Amino acid sequence: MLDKTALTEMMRRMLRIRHFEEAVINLVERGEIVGAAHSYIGEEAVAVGACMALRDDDWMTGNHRSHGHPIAKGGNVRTAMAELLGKRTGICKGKGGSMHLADFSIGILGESGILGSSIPVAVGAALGSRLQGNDRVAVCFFGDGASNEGAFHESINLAAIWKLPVIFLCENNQYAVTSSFKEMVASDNISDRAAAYSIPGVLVDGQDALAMHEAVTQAVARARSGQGPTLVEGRTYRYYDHSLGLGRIVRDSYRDDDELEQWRQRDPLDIHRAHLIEQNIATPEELDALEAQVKAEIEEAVTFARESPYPDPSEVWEDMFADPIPLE
Amino acid sequence: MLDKTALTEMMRRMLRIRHFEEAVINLVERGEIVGAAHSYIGEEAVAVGACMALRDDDWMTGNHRSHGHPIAKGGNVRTAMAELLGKRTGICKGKGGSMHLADFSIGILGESGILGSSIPVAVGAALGSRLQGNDRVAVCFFGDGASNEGAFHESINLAAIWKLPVIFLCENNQYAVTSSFKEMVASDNISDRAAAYSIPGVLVDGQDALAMHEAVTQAVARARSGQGPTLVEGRTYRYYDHSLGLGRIVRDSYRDDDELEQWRQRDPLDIHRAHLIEQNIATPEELDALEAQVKAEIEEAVTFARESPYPDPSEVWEDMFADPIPLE
Amino acid sequence: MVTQTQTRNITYTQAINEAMREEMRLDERVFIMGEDIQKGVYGASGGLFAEFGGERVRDCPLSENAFFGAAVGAAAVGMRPIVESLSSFMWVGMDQLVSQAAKMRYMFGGQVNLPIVYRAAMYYGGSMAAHHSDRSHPLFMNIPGFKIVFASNAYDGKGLLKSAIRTNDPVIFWEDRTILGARAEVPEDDYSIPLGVADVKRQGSDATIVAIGGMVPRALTAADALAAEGISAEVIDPRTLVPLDKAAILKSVAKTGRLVVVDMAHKTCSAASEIAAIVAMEGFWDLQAPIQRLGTINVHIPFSPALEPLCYPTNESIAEAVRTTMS
Amino acid sequence: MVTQTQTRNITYTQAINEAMREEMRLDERVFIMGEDIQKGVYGASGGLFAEFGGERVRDCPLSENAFFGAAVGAAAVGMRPIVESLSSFMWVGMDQLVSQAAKMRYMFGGQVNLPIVYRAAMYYGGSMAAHHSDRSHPLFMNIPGFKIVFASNAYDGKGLLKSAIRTNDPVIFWEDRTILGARAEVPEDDYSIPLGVADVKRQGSDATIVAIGGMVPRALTAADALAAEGISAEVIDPRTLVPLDKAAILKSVAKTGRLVVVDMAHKTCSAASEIAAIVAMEGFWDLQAPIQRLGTINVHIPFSPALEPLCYPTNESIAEAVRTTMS
Ligand SMILES: Cc1ncc(C[n+]2csc(CCOP(=O)(O)OP(=O)(O)O)c2C)c(N)n1
Ligand SMILES: Cc1ncc(C[n+]2csc(CCOP(=O)(O)OP(=O)(O)O)c2C)c(N)n1
Ligand SMILES: [Mg+2]
Ligand SMILES: [Mg+2]
Repeated sequence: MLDKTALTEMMRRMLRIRHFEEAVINLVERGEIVGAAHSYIGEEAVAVGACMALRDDDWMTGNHRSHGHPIAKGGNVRTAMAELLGKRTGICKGKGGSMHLADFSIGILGESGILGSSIPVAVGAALGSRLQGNDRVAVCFFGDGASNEGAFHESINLAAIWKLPVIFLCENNQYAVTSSFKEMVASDNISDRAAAYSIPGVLVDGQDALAMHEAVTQAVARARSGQGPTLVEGRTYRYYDHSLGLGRIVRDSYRDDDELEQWRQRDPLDIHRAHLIEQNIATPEELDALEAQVKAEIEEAVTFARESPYPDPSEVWEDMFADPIPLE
Repeated sequence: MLDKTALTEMMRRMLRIRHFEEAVINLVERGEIVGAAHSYIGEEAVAVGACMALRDDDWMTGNHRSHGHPIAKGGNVRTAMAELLGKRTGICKGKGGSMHLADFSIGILGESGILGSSIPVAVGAALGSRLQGNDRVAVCFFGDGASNEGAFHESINLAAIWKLPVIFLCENNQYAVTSSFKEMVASDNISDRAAAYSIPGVLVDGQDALAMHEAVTQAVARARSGQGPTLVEGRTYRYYDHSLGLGRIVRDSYRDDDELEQWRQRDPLDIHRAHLIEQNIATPEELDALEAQVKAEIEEAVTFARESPYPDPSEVWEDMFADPIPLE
Repeated sequence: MVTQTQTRNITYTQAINEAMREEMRLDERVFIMGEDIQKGVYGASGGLFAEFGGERVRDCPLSENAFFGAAVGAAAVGMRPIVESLSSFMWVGMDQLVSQAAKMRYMFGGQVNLPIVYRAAMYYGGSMAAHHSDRSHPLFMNIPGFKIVFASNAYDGKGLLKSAIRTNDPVIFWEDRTILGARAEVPEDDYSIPLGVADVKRQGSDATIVAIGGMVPRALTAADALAAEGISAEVIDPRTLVPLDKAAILKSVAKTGRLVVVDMAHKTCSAASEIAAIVAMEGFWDLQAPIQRLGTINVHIPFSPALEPLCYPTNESIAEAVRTTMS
Repeated sequence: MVTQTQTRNITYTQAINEAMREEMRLDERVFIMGEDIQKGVYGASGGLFAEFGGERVRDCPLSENAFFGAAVGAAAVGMRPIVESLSSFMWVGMDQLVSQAAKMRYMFGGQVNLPIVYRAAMYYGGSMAAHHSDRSHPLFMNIPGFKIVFASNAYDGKGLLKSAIRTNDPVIFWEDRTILGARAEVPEDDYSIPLGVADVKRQGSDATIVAIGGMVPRALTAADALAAEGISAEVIDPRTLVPLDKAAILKSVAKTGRLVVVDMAHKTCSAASEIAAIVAMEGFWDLQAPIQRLGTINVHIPFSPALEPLCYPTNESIAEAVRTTMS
């Protein structure tokens, strides 16, 4: 059971993602963030519910929809925002950008712009735990679309036969870019695919942070105790375009407004807020204050990012190799 | 139900494979066949049972264990043998060799030395049938080992969502090179994996050609009528080393003699022969005559192959492009 | 007799779209596969779904191995697939490209033709970072079996794509995102450009610049700047890297005696290396100065807009390389 | 003071085996993954399972993406994996090599070190046909992020593999099957050979032959034949392609004025192209004749023993190329 501190922290991280992403939308519109950015708004409960079941020293990998995971794992919003602006104070010194956040100091092994590609990496981190004799687990986030990639299959099979401590966490927001998972995934639920690897598969309400937390807690317990991987599917929805600004290109609507409206009715932040109030964990006023705090934190992050310097031209040559070689 | 002609043809093709492979063993030992050769002995019922459920104009792809599939599909043993000897009369003009037999004139789209790699190709052939509005189906053969490759997963999912006329035929001989499927495949049966794609999965006794035929006939009917793919697993066993001569390198035994002996007790040729005799389809004498005929055919094929010329040096430059370009 | 050809001023993306549309109308074996092509997310397939429907404009799940390979199978049985993807997603489906598409015909002794066009969008220079900025054409040049096309403008793009669709072999057709919005005059009428014929984009006498795709406009800008300094640079666009019009390059070098090769790929083992090597062997006696090879520096593409532009050849670095050969 | 080093005459395969064994003894973070390595199907891992057990000598299912990538993840958390595979199977796991192993460090601003050795057996010349005969090192040279090692004998192999295991970056270590049975004197004692230092395998004054891996013995044989004709060829083995010891090559060309580069890869965009391009740029004024570049002809590797040998550079074609540069 989660105590008040944890439940409040859950709220804080969801708020952080929401406000971070809203700031990002704004910065993209103003042209301050260039390149691609994929909004996590609507899906906050998935990453936060999952990551609150982890320790700081557990490992995580993610994908292109990449801001929610690290923030959920406890990542720093200032260095994340600076990264999105391509600044040298960014967590990857401006070299990664939106799709490639990482923070190895707290187990964030990185987001991947190539879909499915970070799943094997998480399996490898879990293998590391086994070989090092520690009990760290690894979680990898990927979408419904990516679950059709070969890497998904190979990785789960490998983790299953080796009973590695890894949680395969599918964020099923029901669409890839424009294609619906009902048409693209040949099973009703992605969690059903667990049976192909003799591991547990759990379908979870991805709008409910507590449900996500509960499912992932069980998966983590199983993993830590050497019983192997679990496939968890969080059923969720993204509120915005696949990537920010794509709406300008893809005018045909592939999702209908009703569907979006229905999902908005089950907003993950609202659900958690209601829960906290109902269970007398926090008052509306306290939660408003929390939100105000988070907003200020994000504003400060934006200021920090804006005021940070760009990398120096010479830095383009740095970071290729740990034991450097001449580069041209 | 199969008539006498078909049942006898089944026997003939199994005998052809057996004697072809025995000739190959001999030619490998004599150094007349160079490179790698993987024997199909012990597994004859799988390919023959399956291919007898196909029409000549249906498509097929296979893998490195590559002599049984084309022979089962009705391929010519003379041009196959000449190919194994690298002769210009070979079905691929000597360019393919043992691992790359193909005969497009009767739907044999080729064997692949890269594991799992011919599965997507079969899916594409089935897509061709769909687009051309015909009812040809495609069968792809692959091993238990290859079922762990990403291509397996991607291909079945694609065929399943598009309801393509393809039969995924896993020859589970229970080992990859030295590794056992029990340790490498995270499910009890490979056919169980069909559930991950909402398609039928059938586990069949791969020593029994009639059982294979029955299962594949059903899968073909389903495919032809537009209901989509089926995953068929034929449980079988190879009698020889993974590849001929490998025993000299891999001295540790990874399979025990008992296991081999048990499987030999259920030899697919013996089983089919007993069936034909029991059901009064053929007398032992007739079957002996058939075998003698096949032996002569294979001997003739060996002679043909031996006496055939090697390709001319100039042929090394041919066959790269249909619309040729200068090559250096 | 004078024939008047009507032209329109259209973008590269529109040109690609037209080439596909026209070929699909002409030949019902031609169809398209890719991710999100029905909605035309990447632009070039816009409107095709409406005209040809979902059987011939097929949205694929994220599974590049499966659909790259399905193209091979479909081609093997008589279809003519066009596959839409991005350079950076080709890694995921690499095996089907190399082991099947490129090798199958030769390995099987010429029994099969594989008329497939893999259209590979190449993003770079747009802050897409390392996972979306691959410029991998040189890798495929090292693998026999592909014809490799790299058009530098809308006119060439349309004409070359038509030839690519019509040829009976696998083609990789690179679409350089830095120039996809650029416009050119493109005829109303059907036309095609043969594979293997370079185009002299600008005549010159002092030095030869060989450039591909988005490097061509940069080379032309550099040539303008050099002209003002009294240096006359000839700009050659090979248009196809396989087959490569060696003769055109060697002829130009024979005239100018100086060669600068410009590629957006990483320098090492680039198309620029290849062209430099050919000229160092076959045009050696014509050379009056060392060959200058320009390419992307050997780092991955950094996200930061402060860093990324430092990686690629620029108008200025091209001009400077020409000056070096002249000094 | 004289130090005596005991040597043994061992094969390349044994040398690789020893390097892994010794490094695994020294550093418990080192472990091996691959297919059928416990039984040592491909030779080099023989006996390691018996000594180190199944946790450190891990047999993998056929799923190259998964275990190539698992190596990245394990390295990212502090392990030092060695992965055994074949060049031709790398296509299947290409994405993990390129998108993760090669790119991760730079993309994440240097936050992580990835000490991984991908040992890639390269079969060619043994009638293994197109699907088992890839010689794909030039492709990886075009992708920044890998150190690329190519030893031509047992001594170099052991010393270079030790450096490869000890360096903190991803390495592709090619094992040329045409020379794996060849023997050399290898010291009893621990030694290593730094990455990035070419070796002059034979001194000469008339022409420089740069050759790698199994091409080195062919170049040496050619040099012997040429010596009989009064031509003195210098044979340089770069030993690592990334980093490449440019200085050693340029120095030799400065001495001889003539260059022949020999690579078993397909000619186009090969390592030979790259070396030719470098010399055409940086050693141009030393050249007295066109550079000769030898590589595999641009077809896939045919199975037939009557055809396959026609594809690769041979003792004779190397000698002939040197004669051409002399004429
Ligand atoms: C291998 C690969 N193929 C295609 C893409 C292009 N792409 C980027 S995001 C995306 C959709 C991903 O869908 P999903 O996995 O469900 O994640 P979501 O965006 O819904 O969170 C696609 C097709 C890619 N980045 N990588
Ligand atoms: C992608 C790939 N990985 C590895 C190999 C090496 N290899 C050849 S056969 C084989 C075992 C195949 O096992 P399975 O699929 O069960 O087929 P079987 O040989 O048992 O018929 C392996 C590992 C290969 N050819 N291709
Ligand atoms: Mg999705
Ligand atoms: Mg098997």
